[in-house]
Amino acid sequence: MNRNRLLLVVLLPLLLTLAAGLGYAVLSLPEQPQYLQKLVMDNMAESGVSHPVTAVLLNFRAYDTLLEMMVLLLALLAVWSFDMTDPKHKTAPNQVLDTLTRLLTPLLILVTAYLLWVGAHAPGGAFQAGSVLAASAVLLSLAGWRLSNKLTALPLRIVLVAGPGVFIIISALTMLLEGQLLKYPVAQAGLYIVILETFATLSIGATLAALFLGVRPGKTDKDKGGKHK
Amino acid sequence: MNIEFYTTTLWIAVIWPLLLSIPAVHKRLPWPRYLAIIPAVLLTVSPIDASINIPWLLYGTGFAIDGNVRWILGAFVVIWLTTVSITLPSNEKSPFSSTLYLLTLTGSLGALLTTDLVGFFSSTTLMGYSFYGLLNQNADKTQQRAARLYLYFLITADLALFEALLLVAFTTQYFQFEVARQAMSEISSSSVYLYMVLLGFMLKAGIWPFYIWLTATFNSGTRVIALLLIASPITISLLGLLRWLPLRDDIYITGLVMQLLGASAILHSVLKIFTRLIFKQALFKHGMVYFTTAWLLIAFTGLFSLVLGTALLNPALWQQYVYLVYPFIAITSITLTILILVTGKNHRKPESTDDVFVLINKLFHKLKKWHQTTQQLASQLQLTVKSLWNNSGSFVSRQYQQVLNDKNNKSFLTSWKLNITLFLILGLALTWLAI
Amino acid sequence: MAIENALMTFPMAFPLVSLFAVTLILLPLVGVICCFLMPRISRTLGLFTSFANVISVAGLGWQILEHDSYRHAVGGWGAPLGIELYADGLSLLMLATTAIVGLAISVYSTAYFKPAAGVRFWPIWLCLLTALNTLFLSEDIFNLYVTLELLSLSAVALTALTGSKEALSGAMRYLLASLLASLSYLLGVVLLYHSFGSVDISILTQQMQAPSATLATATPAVWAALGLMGAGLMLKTAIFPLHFWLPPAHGSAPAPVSALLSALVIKASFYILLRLWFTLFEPLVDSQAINSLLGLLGCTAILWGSVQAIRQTRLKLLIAYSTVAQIGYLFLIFPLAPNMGSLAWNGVAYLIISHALAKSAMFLCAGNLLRFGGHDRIADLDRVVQRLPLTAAAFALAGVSIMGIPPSGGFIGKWLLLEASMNQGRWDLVAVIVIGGLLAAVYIFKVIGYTFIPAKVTHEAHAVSARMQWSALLLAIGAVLLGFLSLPVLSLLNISDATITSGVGL
Amino acid sequence: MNPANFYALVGIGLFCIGLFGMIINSHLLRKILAFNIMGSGVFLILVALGRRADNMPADPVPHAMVITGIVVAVSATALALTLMIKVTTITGQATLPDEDDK
Repeated sequence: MNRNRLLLVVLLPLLLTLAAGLGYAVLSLPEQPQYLQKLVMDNMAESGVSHPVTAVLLNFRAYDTLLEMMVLLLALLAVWSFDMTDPKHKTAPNQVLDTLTRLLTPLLILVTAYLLWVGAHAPGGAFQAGSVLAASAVLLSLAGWRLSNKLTALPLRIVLVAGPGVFIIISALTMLLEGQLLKYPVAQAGLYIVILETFATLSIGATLAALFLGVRPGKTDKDKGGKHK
Repeated sequence: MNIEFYTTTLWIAVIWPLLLSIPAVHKRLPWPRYLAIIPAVLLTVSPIDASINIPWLLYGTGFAIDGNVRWILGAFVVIWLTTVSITLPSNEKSPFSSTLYLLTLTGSLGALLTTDLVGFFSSTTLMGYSFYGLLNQNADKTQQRAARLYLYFLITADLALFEALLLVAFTTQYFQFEVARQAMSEISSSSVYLYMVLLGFMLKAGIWPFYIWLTATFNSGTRVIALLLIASPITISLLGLLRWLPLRDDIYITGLVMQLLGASAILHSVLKIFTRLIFKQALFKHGMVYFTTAWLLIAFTGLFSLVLGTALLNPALWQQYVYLVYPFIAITSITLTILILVTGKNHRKPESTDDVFVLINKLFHKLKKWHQTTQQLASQLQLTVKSLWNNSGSFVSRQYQQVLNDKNNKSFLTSWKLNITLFLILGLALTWLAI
Repeated sequence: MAIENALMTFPMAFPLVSLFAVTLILLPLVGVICCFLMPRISRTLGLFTSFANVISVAGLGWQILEHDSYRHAVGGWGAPLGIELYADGLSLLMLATTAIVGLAISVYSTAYFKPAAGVRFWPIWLCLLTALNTLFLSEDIFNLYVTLELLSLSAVALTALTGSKEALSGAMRYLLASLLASLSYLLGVVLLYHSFGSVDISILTQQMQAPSATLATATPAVWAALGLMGAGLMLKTAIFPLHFWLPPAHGSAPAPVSALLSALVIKASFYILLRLWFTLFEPLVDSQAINSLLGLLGCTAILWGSVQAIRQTRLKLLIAYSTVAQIGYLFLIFPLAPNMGSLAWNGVAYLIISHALAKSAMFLCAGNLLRFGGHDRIADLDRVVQRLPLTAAAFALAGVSIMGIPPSGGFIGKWLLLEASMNQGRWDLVAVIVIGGLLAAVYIFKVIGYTFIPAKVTHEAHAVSARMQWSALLLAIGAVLLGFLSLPVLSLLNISDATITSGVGL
Repeated sequence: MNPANFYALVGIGLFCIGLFGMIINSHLLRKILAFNIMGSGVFLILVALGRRADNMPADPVPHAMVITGIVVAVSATALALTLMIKVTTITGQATLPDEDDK
């Protein structure tokens, strides 16, 4: 009791100071600097897409996105390196759940495709689409679906690295063609971005679902990954 | 032969033994210890003075050889060749010894040939620590103790010399011997530098009041160790004194003290030798002369400090006759070498080592006892503090109790809560200070 | 030049230097993907990648020496809109250290890890390499955040690799601390972005140093950003009192991983701190108080870390605490740099490199001893000098550099720092540096002493492969040889873009 | 007060609450949740301040940054949760060794 009281006595003022300081800092921020925003708008025509967030994400600051895809892959590598064992509780095939997933999965895939497509000119894009895809995969695995053993080794891995892999290939390609990392030719910028987004969606969906499961599929030959492509 | 050849030989003489000291290299070569000395021998027999600057090495060091250095180098080569010839059979005994041996050689040659303070300091350190390693090779208990004694002296000496080096760096940008000495003798606060240099090299050379490691090492080691002792630590340190010491007019008290030390050293060693002559009848049996050689060595370094004291008293006279010191060192060390070679052949280790060890052991036990007492006191104090804290019963008391009860060697600083609070405080402090 | 001309005959639309810089980023990425797809040959792939990485750094260094500091606008957009890569002398030194230490550790790991563990090690290590390369090349504070996360997550994953109790809780502590630090750093980035509308270091620096009439520089948001980013980076660098996560993580990770963490990972966040402190935040940190606070932390770290190292009974923990102490030396740049620019800079840069080499050598030696005797209790080292001479020699040589005995890299670094503090009359710093060296001598000789003495309890000895011994020895020799090459190395530091570095003489 | 500043202040509140939670909770799951709350706070500030002036369109750059940040945070959370499960199975408790008191 004493200990917590003392912690509160010391900690709360500190945190309040922090909050007050940060609040003061935020409130006294200068007027919003506009020129970067203007730059984005000015260069939209050359970006290949019409939605500014997608343009920033996959063209102006695409390098960040490449690294971020690597972070995702790294998280999966790390989780797999822990060598988790499956909790072994088999989901009993529940009739309602089963029917629901059968109905929902095609719908979710449709939503994924829509989000991917809409990203070019409205809110949406690879990450949103990928998360929905992952959600459907998680749902499937909860309902007891499993990926066939043939697909757990190389095919699954190829899907998982498709996003970063294509990103790297395009980086190398742009470097060779244009002399600058990730500088798309203006005419084909839209095409490049669509390719990137499509593969990224696949990989993100697969990676998130695999992270949810936590166990390396194909570790033993029985009970792994509810993956769905 | 042309001058380029000699300048090249100059730096090869230092680099070559360093290269050979790599185990993979010297294991594949025949007679590596002879090979390592060859460039040095070439330098000794050639009559040409040469010098080379290596600006990218350390602080822009350089190597040079002239008539004075050649004297020392000559003595050096003789002693090293002797040690090689008497150690060859045991070459394969330990994989490490060749490396350490060659590193000691590199350090000594580097110190001998270099032209600046940093180079000299670096080389002597290399030499010192490799020599410590050599002392530890296949060492028994007494030898290990002697080696440890040497190490303590070495570290203290290096610290003193490092201080001196810092002072030079503080005073001037240049580290060449002449320039640095000139600069150091001109500034007013050079006496600290003088004392540091004197202390450092007196420790390293085992000059009189600091001779205990010398006798210990000498008596517990083999002939090779004794010979190397003369060649490396002692000769090089005497050379260091010649090169580092600033000469000024107003330091005559130091000069007097040095003379006094030198005189006492000679007196002490003469007394020691005489008591042995008188009380130990078996002088020529069991290599008793060998043990007295150590005292001859001390007498020799004492003589040197006598001379040095004179130099401090009268710099002008010293400048006139300084060239004589080099042959003096060279000839004396060769004489001592021959003496050791002849008398040490069938010497046995004495049953009881030097009385120094008794003294040190006593000291050690006293320290131990003192330590125990303080520990008891501390634990009592801890108990008192603990009971006090227990009574007060607050959070702080428990925090401190944790520290005091620290059984798992875990510091209270590993506590997550405390640390993140510290993190918060640090962030706030940075912001506040930036304002 | 001949090679350059020959290469130029090939129709390339970009200078050679871009090729090397981009290779540094893409090469380890390709390595990660390949290791993931082909786990069976991951060892070969990893070794090949670290070797190719050395060659790319050499190429980049060659080009930078010939031309000048280098900028690359990713995506062709340029600074405010896109991300810029930037390489100068300091980043080149960091990249080169990473490449060399990384290669040695790769060679070591080929022998250290059994195939099953190796499959897990190699892709994550290549991720770490990617993170380090991209971090040292980046000029964009948000991009730095992403690289920092890549770095910390791979470091945590590597720490937990053994799966032992200590390693897992060490990794957990490390992960939480570094996530906290990352968020703190990110909030700083947010405040800076909304103050100036850019995340590019050089643009931010220009705005900070030459405020336009409408824009006041030292707004509360910038102070807050300084506090948040500074504290976050210090937590990642593990400066005293925030070092609590370091010893358990570094002490329980597999030997090559500990070497990576101590030699490279903590240097990366320190590098960012250095960059930000002396470019962007320079107008703010001119005040003496903040710099002396950091200097004080540095001094305390030196003393506390050394004393803790002396108290340890396990070798790996001793080395880990020695890292805590050595980080303290790096922080002495803050009180020294503002007045005695280049000396302190050179000293700290030198310490970073030589500590990277020496400390990785030490951890690799600890790994060898652990493999050899099955334990790392210092008191039971049991005559390893005779039985494992190469490792003992490597440890001693690395110790020479850590103690700062001449002629070694550590000596040059400490010497330059000493000179800088003497010229400023900071005798307190001089005393701390000298005492720190003395304490270092105590803990190094504590280990070396036991290597000569037979242990009371003997352990069964296991064979240690030659590759493991030699990679440790070569790193240690490198740390010592560094002492002979001060001028060429220091001349590298002078390459920089004058527009972004101000009067500190970077 | 315009909405942007209000949301930003809420973000700061979340950041501080998360920090508080990270300090006082010893259960690892709670620590990880606290980290996520902190992260949400930072992202909220980042996005909210992107449209401080009412008459301007929102700045797209912070939005892109937030997406990147979220993906990074999700990866870190996944890693942290798995590590926590691993720690719990091996040590038998879901706290760090220094915090098992009480």
